[in-house]
Amino acid sequence: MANKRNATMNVALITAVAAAILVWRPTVLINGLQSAGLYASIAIPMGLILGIVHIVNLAHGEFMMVAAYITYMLCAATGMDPFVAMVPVALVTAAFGFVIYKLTIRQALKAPELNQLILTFGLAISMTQLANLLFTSQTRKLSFDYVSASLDIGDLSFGVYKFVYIGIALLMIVGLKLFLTRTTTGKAALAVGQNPRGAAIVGIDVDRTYGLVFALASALVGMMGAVFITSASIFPAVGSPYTMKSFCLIAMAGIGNIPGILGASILLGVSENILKAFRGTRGWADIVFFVLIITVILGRSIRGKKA
Amino acid sequence: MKKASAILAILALSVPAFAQSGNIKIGGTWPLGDITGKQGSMAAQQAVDEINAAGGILGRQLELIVIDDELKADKGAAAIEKLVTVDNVDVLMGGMASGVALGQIPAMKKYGKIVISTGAASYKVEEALGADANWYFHLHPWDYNQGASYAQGWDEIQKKYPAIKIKKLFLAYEEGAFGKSSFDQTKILFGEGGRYVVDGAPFKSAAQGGGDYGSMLETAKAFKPDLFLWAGYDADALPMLEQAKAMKFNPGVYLGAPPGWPIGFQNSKLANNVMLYGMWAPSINDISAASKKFYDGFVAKYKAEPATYFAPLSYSAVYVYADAVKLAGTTETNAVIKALEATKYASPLGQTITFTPAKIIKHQGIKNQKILQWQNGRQEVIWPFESATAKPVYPFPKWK
Amino acid sequence: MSKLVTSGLTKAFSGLVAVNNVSFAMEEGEILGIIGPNGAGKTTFIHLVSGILMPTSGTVAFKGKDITYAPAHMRSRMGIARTYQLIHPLENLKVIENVMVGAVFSKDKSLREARRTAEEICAELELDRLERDTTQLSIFEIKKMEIARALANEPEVLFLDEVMAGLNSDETKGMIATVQRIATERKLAVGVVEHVMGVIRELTQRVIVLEAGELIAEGPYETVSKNPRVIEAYLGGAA
Amino acid sequence: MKLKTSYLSAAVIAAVVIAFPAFLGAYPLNVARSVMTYMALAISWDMLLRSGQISFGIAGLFGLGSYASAIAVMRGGMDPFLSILFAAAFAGVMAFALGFAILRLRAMYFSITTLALMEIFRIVMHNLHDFSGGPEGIVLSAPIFGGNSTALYWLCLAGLFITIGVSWYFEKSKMHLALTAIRNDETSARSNGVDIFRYLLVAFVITSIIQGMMGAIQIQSYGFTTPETAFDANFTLLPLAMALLGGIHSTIGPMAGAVLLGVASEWLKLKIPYGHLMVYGIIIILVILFMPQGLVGLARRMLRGSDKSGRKAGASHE
Amino acid sequence: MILDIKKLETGYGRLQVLRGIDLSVGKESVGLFGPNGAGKTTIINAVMGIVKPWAGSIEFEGTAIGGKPTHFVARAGIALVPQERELFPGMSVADNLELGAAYVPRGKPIMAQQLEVVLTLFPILKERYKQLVGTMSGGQQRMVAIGRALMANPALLILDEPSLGLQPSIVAEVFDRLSILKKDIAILVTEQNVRESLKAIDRGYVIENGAVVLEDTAAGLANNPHVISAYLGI
Repeated sequence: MANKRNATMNVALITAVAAAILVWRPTVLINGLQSAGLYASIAIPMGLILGIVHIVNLAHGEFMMVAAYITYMLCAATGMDPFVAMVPVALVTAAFGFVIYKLTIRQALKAPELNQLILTFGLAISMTQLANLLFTSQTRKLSFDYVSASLDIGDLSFGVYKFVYIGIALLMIVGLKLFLTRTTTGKAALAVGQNPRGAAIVGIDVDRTYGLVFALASALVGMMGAVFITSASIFPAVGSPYTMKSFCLIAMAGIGNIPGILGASILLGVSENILKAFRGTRGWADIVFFVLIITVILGRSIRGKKA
Repeated sequence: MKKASAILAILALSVPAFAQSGNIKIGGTWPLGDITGKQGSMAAQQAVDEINAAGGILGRQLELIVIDDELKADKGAAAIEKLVTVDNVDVLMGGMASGVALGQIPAMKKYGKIVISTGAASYKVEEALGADANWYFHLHPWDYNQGASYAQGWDEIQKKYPAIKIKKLFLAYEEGAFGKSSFDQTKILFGEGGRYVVDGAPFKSAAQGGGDYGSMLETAKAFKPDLFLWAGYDADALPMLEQAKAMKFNPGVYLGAPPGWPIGFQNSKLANNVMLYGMWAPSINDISAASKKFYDGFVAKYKAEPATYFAPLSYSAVYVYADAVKLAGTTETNAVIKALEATKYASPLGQTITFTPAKIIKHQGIKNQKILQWQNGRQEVIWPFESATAKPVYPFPKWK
Repeated sequence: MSKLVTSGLTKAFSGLVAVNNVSFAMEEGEILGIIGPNGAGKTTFIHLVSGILMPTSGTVAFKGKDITYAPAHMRSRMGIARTYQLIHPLENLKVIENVMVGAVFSKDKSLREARRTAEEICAELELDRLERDTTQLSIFEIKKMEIARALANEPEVLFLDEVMAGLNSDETKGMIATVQRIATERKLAVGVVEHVMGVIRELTQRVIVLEAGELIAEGPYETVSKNPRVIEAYLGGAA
Repeated sequence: MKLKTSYLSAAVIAAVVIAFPAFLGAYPLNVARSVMTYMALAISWDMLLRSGQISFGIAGLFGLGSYASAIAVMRGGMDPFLSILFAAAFAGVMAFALGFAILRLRAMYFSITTLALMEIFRIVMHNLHDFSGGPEGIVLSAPIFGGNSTALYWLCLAGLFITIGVSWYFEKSKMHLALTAIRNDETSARSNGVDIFRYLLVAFVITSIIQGMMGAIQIQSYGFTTPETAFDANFTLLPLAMALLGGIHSTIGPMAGAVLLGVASEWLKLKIPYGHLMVYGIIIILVILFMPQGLVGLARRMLRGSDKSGRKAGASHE
Repeated sequence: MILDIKKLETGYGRLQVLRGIDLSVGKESVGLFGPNGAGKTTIINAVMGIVKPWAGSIEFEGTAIGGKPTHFVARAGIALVPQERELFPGMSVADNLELGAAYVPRGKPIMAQQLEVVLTLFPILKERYKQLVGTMSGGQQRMVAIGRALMANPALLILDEPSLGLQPSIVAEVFDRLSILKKDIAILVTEQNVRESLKAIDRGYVIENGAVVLEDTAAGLANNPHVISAYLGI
């Protein structure tokens, strides 16, 4: 009961704040939501892995980078649109993710967390550097007219294309929700995430499930990599900043809370853009993120202590 | 610790000067993981091979030893130590980032070897060098040189083409050291005497995980600039254009100053008539035999097009040094410094390199930059007029 | 004066009351049995008096001083020591170091003094080869080590949470004798949680029985074990 | 008896290392400095790890030390050598203040918070143009000791010796018992009188002092810094990788790891100019996969291999 | 024989827990008794593939299962109700039950039928069908765990301390249910609550210090002074 009332209050509060921002500076909300969509759709696959396999994959951004290069080559060679290419690319990255899991991650599952962390750090370096050798650091970008799609409201003109990322994030959330709650395999994955020992007891092959989840998350991040190249340039180091960002967003949302990742991203995207809206504070926009994380984590620990 | 010392000792021994004595040794440090350093080092090797094929210098062969500076000051400094003390090189070359150069300068000062620098534009590097560093030959223009030459360029362009009217200038600069110093220099050199009204805003480059230019473009659009200039990286080039178009931001001149351009930039519909600052483009082949020779040689040797002016610049560095040794008749430092001071090298950059004093240091090579424009898939030089390959197209076309 | 007194001690975890209004006292030199079926709240009760958990209500007093909210490390310094139901060896420390921990931090001894104390206590408990890793110890040895560590705190009140569990009958016999000896020699008040009733009968002078968090009986084992409520709690249903 | 020999060999090694400049050139000394810097950071990180707390904020305190030292010299005209001590103290005071908030956190939440703090320091230095030089950083008039390789080497070595000394003290004193007890079992530690927060705070402050000191030594040795160099994420990740590859929870492990990775990176760079970083990444992967206990663990297992402790073959637990 | 264990030795790390266990379960209900730490749970863990046997053999319906992974054992037809319940706390009763059968060939085809059986056996689970398991009381969770195991339609049901943490009234209920079940399934159960469990079993073993010290029928055990003294000391 109290929970429900709280939730209603929160929704009302958020709506009010959003409306206030919309009236004050519409672009803050627009830009904020657009970057939030991008953050969230990159972070969600990582959240899936963290929630079920309980591994922090420091090479997450690099998986996206690899997918982006595959997409680039495919599209440059065939003239295919990335939104079409994302299907074959997702298949390739799923296989890639599965192989990486089998060859490396799996061996470190029983090792302490730190070993896993450094292992994926090594993977990240190797993948970036391999891309650098194959493609050099020179950036690549395909151009598509739809990326500049624009909308005029009064005096205001703004790009609408990047809203596609919010759509992708929502699709991922809904898709994962359906998968995890409606299919047997999905339920099994969720069960493994919650209690691997209990899962094995009922006959679920935990190792296979981990591999599957890894492949699924790689497919999702692969799709994201494919779409990423529509609006962004790619280069070997393009993925790495997103790894930390994703990790922090997941921590902010709380592990296992996939819809929460979108919430955290929106909070972050909008707050960043509020700072960017003022000249004097523009350079400080990056700090929002880290201050938010610390606040959320400390707040949660204090609340946890009280409970 | 014992192990450490043993390994260090082996390390020191196991990097033998795999050189027959008699070779003239050039030590180069570039960031090999970056396209600029990679191609810079490759072009330097190309020059070395060309000179050796033509019989070398003073009957001796040139030898290039390259070490990756990894864009890190400490690695760059260690590389200098190794090149000087282990490899006993005759000259040091290379460089790209100012941050690495700052780390290398103490070591360079210690040894006083001749340095022909192909990078490091920050005035802080010049300050760190001081007036006594007569062994330091700086090919790349300083940041203030670049700013001044652009100001001069736009003055001249407006005089020659009265249709072009530039009064308000907006500089979008990436948040890092490169963007910040560009902004500072532009403000000073364009702002003086009230010739131009300058404003600017920082943005987070896509190269650093940014790539969202919305709020910056909004500020720019509100300013209604005649010239919109952005100082960022190649990763920003197309996304910024796309977002500018989406926001219907349409300045009279759209000009970029990244160190390089993305592969296939010209294939974008948005690219045509974008202007750029730079030092070299393949179009210079039309007006410079040296450029053509360099270009053809590079493509033949590496099956790739030079994508950055650091390639011809590094190529030039080798020739500048080779010419000086030839003139001096020895590799002895003081004699070569004298000879270098008399350098007159018709470089592939479309201009003759000579060394003249800069604000602090005595030996500054190139002092101006070029203003170019993407025209039908090619970077054409439009200023300085003596090396121009095309006329400017103005204004930047309205978005369709 | 009683060593340790609780009054109305209650602990609730989000609705579930694990310990409910327990009042009792422990005297110097006595060995008190704390019994009750699984889940009756015995371990939670020890957590409350040793400061690992803070009570929802009620008080704990040690030698007349209120310590209801004193942190665990302070209680250990005052003289309340305990062992754990699930063995808690500090597995990255050697046996001797495990024991030293108690002396070093509770009694602020230097490492040298603490080592001497630890060696003495280990000798007393017949625990040898003290430079071993804890992974090389048998259950019996680990239990002795945990008692030794608790004794190194030089406590006045000691709680032993299922120290006999997992021991064979000879080991159990030895352990009973040891506990009795240390209680007498050190004038300790000892609280013992055990499942094996033979042990309780032999070891304790008095028991308290907890069921579903409540204290349902108190007195000598012989009396308590005939209490119908206790039998019902243990054997389930009407026996 | 055994102790005496180990003291003796330590003294001999120390003497040899101090005498390095007599028979090594400037280049190996330079490489050694880099290895030693990372080594000190790796050891200091491990010191806190012995309590179970995983810090991702090494680069933050390193950078903070760099800036404290540089700004003290540039703005306050402080003697460069003194500024190193000042920076160390400054990092310690910051850690003390921050510790009250963040040492209540555990596991991943502690790690992320230290990481976030590092980023905050970096962004602050990046944006305080007038105070810290902004993105272009700070250039000092000259490196300390006029950039003399031998003196710089000794300075760095001194920093490392202090670190090793403190780490050794951590291993031999009450700190060892306290930190290990906290790592193994906080509950048990508490009921044996360990004031957990106090010991965590001490460890956090001391390791932060070391990290700040090494940062100050670094800036004074190179004479300049920027936010991106001072707060480079590699100052966090490499020490972590080194400690892990060498073997954690000891002084010798991080030292071995730092030598392995430090020397490997330099050697690879000379052998494979284009692509050495990829090989470096692969080395990290392989070592983690095949030497999960690190070099020290491997060595220990090899030593133990000779006297099988009588366990059945089947006993090898996963 | 459904389960046949011969000379089983195993333990954790360096610590040996089982020192040669011989034990078998036919189409009957078998109890395992003994003090804490005697090795009862370790026997179960070895059967389920949670710990690997060091020596000896474990056969299930004639197939060697010693050292096979847990999910393999589960799919072969052994269902376990662990002491710690090992449920999926963030999932509903319905999902927990479904997962009990979904991966077991014997259970999957007759899932609907088994669900009916389980919900009849534990009506409370029908009421709480959509509730998250993590929010239920310990006793209810125990029922979910038993229900989940039954969903697999196992040939052998193993229960590790099924009455742990339960109210006496519920314990009685659980054992009532078990005595119904044993008509159809082989059951292996460890229990501290000897008197209740003796009602539900046919035969029992007493384990002490990793070895079988006594084996007898339920009636034999009930009258055995050794058993009584071990538990109550009366």
